[in-house]
Amino acid sequence: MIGSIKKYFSDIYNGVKSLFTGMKVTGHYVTHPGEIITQQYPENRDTLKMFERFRGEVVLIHDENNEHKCTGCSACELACPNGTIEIISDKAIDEETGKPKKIIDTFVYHLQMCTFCNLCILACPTDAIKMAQTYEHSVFDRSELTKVLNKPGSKIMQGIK
Amino acid sequence: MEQIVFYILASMIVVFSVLTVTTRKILRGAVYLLTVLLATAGLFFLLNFNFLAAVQLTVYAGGIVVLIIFSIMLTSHVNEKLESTGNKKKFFSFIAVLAGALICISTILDYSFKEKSGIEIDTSMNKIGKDLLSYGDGGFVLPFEVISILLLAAMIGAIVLAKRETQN
Amino acid sequence: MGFSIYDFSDFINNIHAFLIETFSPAIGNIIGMAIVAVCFLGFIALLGLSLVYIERKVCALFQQRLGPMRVGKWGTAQTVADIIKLIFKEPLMTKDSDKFLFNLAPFIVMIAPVMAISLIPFASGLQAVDFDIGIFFIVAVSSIGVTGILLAGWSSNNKYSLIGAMRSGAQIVSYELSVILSLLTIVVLSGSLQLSVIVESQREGWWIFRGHIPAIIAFIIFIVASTAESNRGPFDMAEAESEITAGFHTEYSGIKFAYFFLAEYVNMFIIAAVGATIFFGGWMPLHIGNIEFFNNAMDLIPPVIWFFMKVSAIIFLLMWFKWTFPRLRIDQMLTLEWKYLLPLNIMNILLMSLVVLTDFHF
Amino acid sequence: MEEVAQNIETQEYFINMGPQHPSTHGVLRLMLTLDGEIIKKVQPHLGYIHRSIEKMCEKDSYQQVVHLTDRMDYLGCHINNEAVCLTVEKGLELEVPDRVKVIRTIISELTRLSSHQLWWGVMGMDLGAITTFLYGFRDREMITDIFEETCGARLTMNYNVPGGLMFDIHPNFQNRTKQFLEHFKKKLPEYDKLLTGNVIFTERTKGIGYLSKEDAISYGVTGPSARASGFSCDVRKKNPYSAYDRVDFKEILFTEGDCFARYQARIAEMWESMKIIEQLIDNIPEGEYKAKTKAVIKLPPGEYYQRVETPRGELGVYIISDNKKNPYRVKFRSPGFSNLSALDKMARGFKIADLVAIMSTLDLVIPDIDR
Repeated sequence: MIGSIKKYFSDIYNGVKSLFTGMKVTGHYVTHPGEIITQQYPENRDTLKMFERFRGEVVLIHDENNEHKCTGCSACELACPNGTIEIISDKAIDEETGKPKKIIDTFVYHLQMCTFCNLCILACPTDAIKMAQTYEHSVFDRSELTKVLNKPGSKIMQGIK
Repeated sequence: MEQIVFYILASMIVVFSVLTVTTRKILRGAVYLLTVLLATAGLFFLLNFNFLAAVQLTVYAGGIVVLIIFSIMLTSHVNEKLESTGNKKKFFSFIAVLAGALICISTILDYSFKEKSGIEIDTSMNKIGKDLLSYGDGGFVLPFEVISILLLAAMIGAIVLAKRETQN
Repeated sequence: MGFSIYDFSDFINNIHAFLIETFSPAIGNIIGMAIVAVCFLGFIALLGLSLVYIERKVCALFQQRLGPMRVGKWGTAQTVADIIKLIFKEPLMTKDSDKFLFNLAPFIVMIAPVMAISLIPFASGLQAVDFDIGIFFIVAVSSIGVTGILLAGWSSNNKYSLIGAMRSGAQIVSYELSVILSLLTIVVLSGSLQLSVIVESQREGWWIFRGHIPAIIAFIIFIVASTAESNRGPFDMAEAESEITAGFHTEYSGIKFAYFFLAEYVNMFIIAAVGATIFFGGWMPLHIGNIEFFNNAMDLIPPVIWFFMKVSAIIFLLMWFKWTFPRLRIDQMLTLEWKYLLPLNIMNILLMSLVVLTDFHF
Repeated sequence: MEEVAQNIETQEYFINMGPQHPSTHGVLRLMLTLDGEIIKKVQPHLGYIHRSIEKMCEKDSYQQVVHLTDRMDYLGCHINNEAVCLTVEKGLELEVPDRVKVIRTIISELTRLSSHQLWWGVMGMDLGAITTFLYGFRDREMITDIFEETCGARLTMNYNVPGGLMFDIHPNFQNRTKQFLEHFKKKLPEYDKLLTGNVIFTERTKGIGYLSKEDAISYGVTGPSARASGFSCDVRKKNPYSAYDRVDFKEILFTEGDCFARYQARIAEMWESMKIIEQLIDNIPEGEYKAKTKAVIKLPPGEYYQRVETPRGELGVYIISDNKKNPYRVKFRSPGFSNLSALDKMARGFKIADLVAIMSTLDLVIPDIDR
């Protein structure tokens, strides 16, 4: 009898005590606004930098002479699990050897289908493509997500086979 | 001023009382009843019977109507409508209502209301509290305690009933 | 016309006299009532706006966030924007719902806090009605609100709403008991139900200090029980969004939903105001014994400020509860009431009566 | 009186919990048969997020299969990737470098930690304490940053390739991981203060959703949920893969089998995961990050099976190969599906509020169930 009464009151005491421990934790944070972790996103665009390995979208690397390294071998197209990359190639004559050679006409990239798995980059034998660190991909029109990666008038770099 | 308020409240009581018994949706009936009870509480306030008005609010509006609504919620569905009553039933209820009204009206007419009784009735909370627990003249301690015991018995009974069910 | 921020009774009386002199007594009274009504409606609207904002900011601080920051400086206009959004939202209704009751329910929920707020003494003389049954009246009208919740849940024609309404019915009806009893503890001490008298009786010191142990127990019980009665914090079983989506107001949208929201916040204010009035001396400044210097300094702060400081402190406490604790289960909540709070409460009243009889309080 | 009680008909009613419901954590539909608030029966209905991942695997090459598993149990995606890679490596009889094994183990444990942190937050939120949700995410953020720096993505990392890793770890990886461990060791006791010791929380979870050891075995429940019932089933101990055979850690076992035991099991697992990472983080062996594999992987004809321990339980990958560059059939034995099957057994007789607690202690991820 006395034991159960004692238990009744100790239950109350322990319960209230456990509640206060919890309140102490949240109370700590409310009195330490310096620990706030929120980043205000659009305002911090300038300082927000993605990690170099961050996979934002596939880009074809162009140098200052508007030249890229893509030979149009379509290894990336094969490696892609989703059919994100379509390479439309053209025939051209190699200036050095005079033999017919494959060059890319358009490098189509469907961003809306991309899962950013990085397999195309691994598959590329000439390191012509890479993942860019962009992250704001939302657009109002779906067709804007289908991109042509080779810039107009770009040529293949010398010595890439 | 007071008269205007009185007529507003009185007409509310009449209209909503009629609606309570004529509506075919049962929960609406309960809500109309709530309005009637609230208007009655308003009448008490008008008469300066503040305590009685508050009791009316707590017990009827807050307690009994909630209980009624609760039991309706448990038993009926939202788009259920009561069947409209038959003509025979209507006739007999009309007779009963008429009889009741006649009795009430005749009693009221018979009673000789005094113009204004000189004694001001003290309805302050202090007086009521002291009267409730005094055993002298005008004290209510005996009925108060009797009602307490009655309520206690009812509570124990409810607990016993509820407990038996869980054992089954 | 005398006006002082320390005592409003002259100011109010002067306005009253002026109205009655200018117009006939009847019309003067009606105009007076209209002014009071407009003041209160404005105050409630302001209260809803500011409390929603405060809640969001305080909650954000508890959770190491910033809270609303976009609309206005520090997001201060966020709630205004929200209200505008709610006004322009489509009022949806479920099939086969009882349209009359569905539309009526938000207003019934609103009635209770609007009636209760008129009894709160904001400062000396700044009180709309001063019934001698004060606390009893507040308790009585707040019991009407539950009807609205029940109606909302039932007329939505949604099983989740029905469960929510059922839960809140059981909850409010049982916790009302504890609220009343914990308030009675202080009534025993002050000897009156009238709010202005209770405030006046704390001129020497607040009841929570003078009533020591039983008063503190009563305050804890009051805070717990009134949190439960307002469907807030760890007792928000009626809406419990992770269990029954949003409980009784699942089907409400737009301005009708805003009514439920507003009612919740006004209720919270009333709880805090009643708590502050009963336990912390309402608008009474803090006085410590006979330290003249300190007491005079405290007297300089206007009573309205004192009142709102106490109210905000209690509101902050309520928010602290809400943003720290997990929700109880419905049967555990009833156990808490009937097994712990109620017996403690009754014992506490006995203890308080002993204290009063033996003059043991300060 | 008893006659009356018998004659009163009480009706059981159905209620649809989901597909859109705040606490099913996705598009799971539970058909509940209720008597008042008491649950009489739970019928899970699946398929709302079925994307036929297993079928899609059949047209993909083995490298491509890996990234699909990111989308199954998205909270333990590294471990899913690892499971596929281990199966393929088993088929190729390929021995991966030590460095790969250790890195895989560290990242697996980080994944487990991040998954459990999210689970803790969500569990608190399901029980009504919304603040825990934010705290869980706060600590998880540090891990996702580590992942982003090393693997290139925060959630669907796809860091494994058959034979090793996609690239070597980032130079900052070890430092950041150590920083995180230091931070989290301070924060994990806070978790205990907020929920574990809290009287409301213990009342809500103790004795709720009991699952006996026998039931756990017969329903195929695995992971922390089963270990809380006393069923020793940790694949990391029973069938060590990667570097688990060289680290010292305990298999967490509880015998109570209720929600609180499942909760405690996961909290204790977080401590164990930190222990494992601590042992390995300074001892990453030098070497290649990828074994040499052919560009087109063809598994010899046969059937291959590998199981791993994900945060939710045992994930089995079963591949049938017919010597082509893509698998003939792939089957995933996902932990969520089996764990869900015990829900009915656990929830009967409890209330709706308890069902929410039971579901969060099972830690369901719906895409893992539907695939």
